[in-house]
Amino acid sequence: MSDAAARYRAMLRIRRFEETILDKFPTGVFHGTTHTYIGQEANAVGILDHIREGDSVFSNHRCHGHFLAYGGDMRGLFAELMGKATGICGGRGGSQHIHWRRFYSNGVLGSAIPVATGMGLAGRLRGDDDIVVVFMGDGAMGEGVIYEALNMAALWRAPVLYVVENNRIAQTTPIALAMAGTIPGRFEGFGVPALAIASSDVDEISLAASKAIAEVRDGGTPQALVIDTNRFAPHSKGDDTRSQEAIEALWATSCPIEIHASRLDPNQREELAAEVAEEVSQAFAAALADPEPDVEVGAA
Amino acid sequence: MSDAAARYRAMLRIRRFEETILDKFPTGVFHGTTHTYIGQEANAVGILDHIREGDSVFSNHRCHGHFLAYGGDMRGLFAELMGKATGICGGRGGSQHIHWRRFYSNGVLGSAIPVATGMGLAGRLRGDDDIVVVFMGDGAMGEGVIYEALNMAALWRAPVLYVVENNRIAQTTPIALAMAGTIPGRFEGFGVPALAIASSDVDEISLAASKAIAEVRDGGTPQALVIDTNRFAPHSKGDDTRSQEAIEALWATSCPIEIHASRLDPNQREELAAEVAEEVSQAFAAALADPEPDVEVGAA
Amino acid sequence: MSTVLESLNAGLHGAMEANESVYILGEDVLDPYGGAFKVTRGLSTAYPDRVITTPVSEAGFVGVATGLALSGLRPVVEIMFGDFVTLITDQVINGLSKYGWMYGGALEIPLVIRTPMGGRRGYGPTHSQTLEKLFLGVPGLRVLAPSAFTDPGGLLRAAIDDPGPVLFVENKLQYQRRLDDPAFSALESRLQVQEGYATAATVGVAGAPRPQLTIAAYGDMAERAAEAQLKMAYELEIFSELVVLEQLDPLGPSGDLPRALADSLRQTGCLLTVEEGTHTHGWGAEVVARAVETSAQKLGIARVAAFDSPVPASRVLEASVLPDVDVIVGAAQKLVAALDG
Amino acid sequence: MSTVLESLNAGLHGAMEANESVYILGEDVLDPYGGAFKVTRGLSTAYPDRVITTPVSEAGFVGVATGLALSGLRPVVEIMFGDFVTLITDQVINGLSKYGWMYGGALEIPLVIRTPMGGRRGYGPTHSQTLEKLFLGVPGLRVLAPSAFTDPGGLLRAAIDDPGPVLFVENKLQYQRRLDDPAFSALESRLQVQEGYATAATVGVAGAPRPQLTIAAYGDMAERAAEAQLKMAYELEIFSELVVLEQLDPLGPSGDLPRALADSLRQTGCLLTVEEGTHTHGWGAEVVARAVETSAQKLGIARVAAFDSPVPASRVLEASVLPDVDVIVGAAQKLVAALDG
Ligand SMILES: Cc1ncc(C[n+]2csc(CCOP(=O)(O)OP(=O)(O)O)c2C)c(N)n1
Ligand SMILES: Cc1ncc(C[n+]2csc(CCOP(=O)(O)OP(=O)(O)O)c2C)c(N)n1
Ligand SMILES: [Mg+2]
Ligand SMILES: [Mg+2]
Repeated sequence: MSDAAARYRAMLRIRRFEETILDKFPTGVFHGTTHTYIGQEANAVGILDHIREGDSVFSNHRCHGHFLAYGGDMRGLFAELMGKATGICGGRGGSQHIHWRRFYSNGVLGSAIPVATGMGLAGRLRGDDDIVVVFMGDGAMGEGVIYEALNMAALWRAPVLYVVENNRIAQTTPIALAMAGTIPGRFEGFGVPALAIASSDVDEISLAASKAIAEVRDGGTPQALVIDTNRFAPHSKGDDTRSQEAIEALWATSCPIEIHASRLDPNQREELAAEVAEEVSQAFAAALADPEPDVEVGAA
Repeated sequence: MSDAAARYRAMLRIRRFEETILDKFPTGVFHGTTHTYIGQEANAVGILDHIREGDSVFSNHRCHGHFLAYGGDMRGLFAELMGKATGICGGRGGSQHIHWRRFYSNGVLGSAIPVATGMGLAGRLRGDDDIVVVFMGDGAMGEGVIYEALNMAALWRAPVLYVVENNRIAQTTPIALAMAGTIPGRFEGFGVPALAIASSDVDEISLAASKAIAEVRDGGTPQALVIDTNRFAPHSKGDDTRSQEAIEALWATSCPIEIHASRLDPNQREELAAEVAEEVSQAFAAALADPEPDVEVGAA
Repeated sequence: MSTVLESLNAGLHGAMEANESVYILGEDVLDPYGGAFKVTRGLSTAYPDRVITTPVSEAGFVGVATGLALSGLRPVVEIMFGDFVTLITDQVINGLSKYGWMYGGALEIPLVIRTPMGGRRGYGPTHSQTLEKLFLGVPGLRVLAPSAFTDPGGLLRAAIDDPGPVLFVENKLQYQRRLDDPAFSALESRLQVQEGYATAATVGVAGAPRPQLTIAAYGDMAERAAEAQLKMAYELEIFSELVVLEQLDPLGPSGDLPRALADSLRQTGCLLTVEEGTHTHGWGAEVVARAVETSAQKLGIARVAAFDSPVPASRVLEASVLPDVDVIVGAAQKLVAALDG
Repeated sequence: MSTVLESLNAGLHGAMEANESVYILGEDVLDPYGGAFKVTRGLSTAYPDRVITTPVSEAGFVGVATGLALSGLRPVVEIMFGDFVTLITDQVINGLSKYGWMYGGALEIPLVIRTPMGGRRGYGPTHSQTLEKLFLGVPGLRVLAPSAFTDPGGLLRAAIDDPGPVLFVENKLQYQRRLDDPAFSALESRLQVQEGYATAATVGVAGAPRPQLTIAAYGDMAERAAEAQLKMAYELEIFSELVVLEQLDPLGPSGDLPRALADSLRQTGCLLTVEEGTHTHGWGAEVVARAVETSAQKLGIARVAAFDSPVPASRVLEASVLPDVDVIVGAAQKLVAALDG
């Protein structure tokens, strides 16, 4: 498959997965909560393109897209959200706390940033050139522990790429009410170079990420990549306080899938769409049929 | 008294107080710990010159100098360090946890910064033009909660002057091992303008502080003042890992009292020295004679 | 005013109306959202200058609120999920609970920290915990939990009037509890002062025989304990007295049990503590220790709590870890049987 | 190797020599200083690449260490004063103690957090606390305390080999305790496994009559309890068995007491718990609760702990708040008298 097609497919897989979650939530098949990645797909796909086998990824509450772009199993993620035995964490973690191979996420904002930094440092101490990519939102940047981690990352040259997905909103709070200064300025104040781009184009993001990741890997030093992006869906489900028009305006100008679509011919798009739709519905059905976990496990 | 004489006297009071502490510690009259301000006197004196009745001051573990410059009672501080009933906190706080009027200190690095920020904010909410001055060291700047506070200070325009006394060492750790980036850059990343000066001259510091405090008060916005300064004495007592020469070099070039001395005539200096020596020894003797606290108080 | 949520919300409205010094701080507390669980709904519309939405900086804004309180204002802080009290531990333990005392004893810190604890919503290991036990036994801090058996909004208003700091522990599922739940119409309850301004409710099935068992509980688990109480009375003929405590800590003066609990225990000689947090080193441990320290007789003792495990997300796993009505009934049965046998 | 400090230091040296994956992180841990209390002395000289001095960022470097542990290294972190564990609560409770479990159960987090608790040095309210009770009952975390009655360095090495996270609670005054203190030559002690690799020591006065009282203690208070034990035996003819536990939590499998403690209690029927932290919701509460839950007989019960107050700086005030040998003796006397009477 061409790069363009692969990226299209990767973004579409995330989009359809998340739509399925929102669509099926009211039926009660999922337990708990969810935070969908709709609108931000280009970030995960553009960035995680460039990681290798030994690299690690640490994600946050909005982790489904990162997980799928990392190569994570869709059925296992559906099953995790359903609390099934076959869920990637056996139903223990749920939507926000997932792990597979070298992919991790945690639901406490900010608290994974030092952990990811330590994972990066471990590589340098062992002398390999594995790196870590860690995702955070603009809202999470209120947490002080992030700055403790950045300081250590710069001091100890931890090969970590800090990705800020700046959708300029945290739950319901617009960035203007929650963030003073600038995001790149915050990284630079702690000696971590930061590159900021405003784009929902997966190719642009991939290019920026490729450069940043190469620098992190070769230089063995931390970097930040700040991406202005857009959250199209509610924070979780049905909790959007933004106006319908505001959201529509985002869709109109910055849907990563729309932006990328023109690079594929319509037939191929349709083929991919059908293939992805099939994959998602099979994964959903398979997860749904999976068994509930054995209760002893939880109680132990 | 002329300004010059008053500043000389204020610095000398701190110097002699701290020397007395170090001198008498081995005799067992003090219980606990101490962190002396020797070498940094010009900061407290130069800055606290400009505060007014309604203003508040929040200090850290190295608080004796700040307290005396604030106008705090010397005998009460001696008594506090001796754990006497007449100590400013009745012996409860000891060297690091002191309070009198609108002066406070806490021994947990960084944790007072949001509290001081809230005190500043309270003034703005009430509509007065009182400000808060809060002191911290370069080492404390490792603590994340400081950055949480700076963000809120800038967002909510809290009239707070953040003073960093950058002596480039934290306990035994040189700044190069503990701080990446730059101190002003850290403040600016959170939207707090920062002025950096390298001086042990009380007049220079006073000038810078006067400007910064006026801006904080008039603009009702936070600012930072970063002062390159020097710790002459051990971190606490007898725990200096720096070489004798390195310390002597600091004394030779940057003793705030020596620097300021030339502005006074020798006779006046001698007079002031005698007066201060007398005050310190009387305060010490009085505190020593003070009663131990009533035990019921502690056990309650 | 029929749910715990409405009562708490009304309490906040009342407090803000009554006292201009009351400020609200927290994440996403502004209308139309009104807070993740809607406890602050309407406040920012009614008092736009006194409701401050914060960055995601729990330690920072609790510290800022401490500064407000030291300056004579009365901040009420919301921590969006109780799980995040882990982030404010230093501000609470080395800060706001100590400032009054360590600076000589004259300062007041009128600060309330509200937060919802609890699971059963599938939110997973970092959004479902019951963590107030972290803050039980912190000198200088009062820990309260509202109950549908008393007056949630009234307790919150009293906490706001308290000159000292209060951790006010809510529960996610409790919010929808009705204050006049018809399911509890067969229960009658006697109120008495527990300590300070907190209330203890002694709840029993109206007209039931003398109780054999005292159940001590708080918050949402008190409602579950009441359900268990009814079930036991009607289905198993086990009669109990439920003592609902609004104040988790201090329990009572210098090592004592709350009087309502001591009185009940003297009658029954048998104590079951009930809480949603994990078993080991939970609230029940201190209640049990005080009970045996202050009782002349040998008491029957058991504790109901969550398994010593994180809270899993999966519905079946979560249910297997958290204590529900049947677990309470089972524990009570076992306890009573052991005493009879 | 005669003091607790030397034993711990030797344990670290041994662990670093034996395993290249062991790293040390903490504030001011480099030589010549070697850490505020010198536990890490010599390590940075011997292993310059594996001792990392950190910024003053307790939460941050505990998080970093968690990342190292998740990556297969074995970090040992020092928190300079135990009072600052308040800053790492989130990393411990919502992070390192959960990662193994919540990600499905297969991950290992071999991480040790060492820190000195305790007062009696006049350091005041934020540098004198005994705060491990915050972390008792945290699922997934083991809490250990070395004792001069067992093998401090050996315990630390075993903790470093543990595949899971450990909070290792030291005590400032304990560091100078001698492992072979001649003051204790009249005591004899039996060691047995408590749980996992932790040891319980049952200590008694050699040749004394059958004990009337079981004392449960750990860390530095165990040494004070032993002094009390001698004093009681010689001056008051009160004979006791002191059970020193290295593992504070989990105490024993699923609600049980450690066997050494259960065995002793079966003999004496009388339990005194001793700890330096504040009374309410202390370690003793859980020990007492388990003791009464698992005993058929009515037990004599009392707890010795600090007053429920911050730790004041003043020598006389501090002494009035913290429990010492005489407080232990007094409590034991009262307890035994109540049982006799
Ligand atoms: C420590 C902490 N505080 C609060 C929350 C509740 N919360 C979950 S997501 C969120 C907003 C996050 O915003 P941002 O970081 O910008 O990410 P986005 O949701 O926009 O992707 C909040 C406040 C949390 N999970 N953790
Ligand atoms: C949270 C916390 N961590 C560690 C310490 C121990 N400690 C006390 S002072 C100090 C160094 C502080 O350095 P700096 O902030 O530069 O102030 P200075 O001593 O140089 O004035 C340390 C590590 C503390 N008091 N609080
Ligand atoms: Mg966002
Ligand atoms: Mg310094």
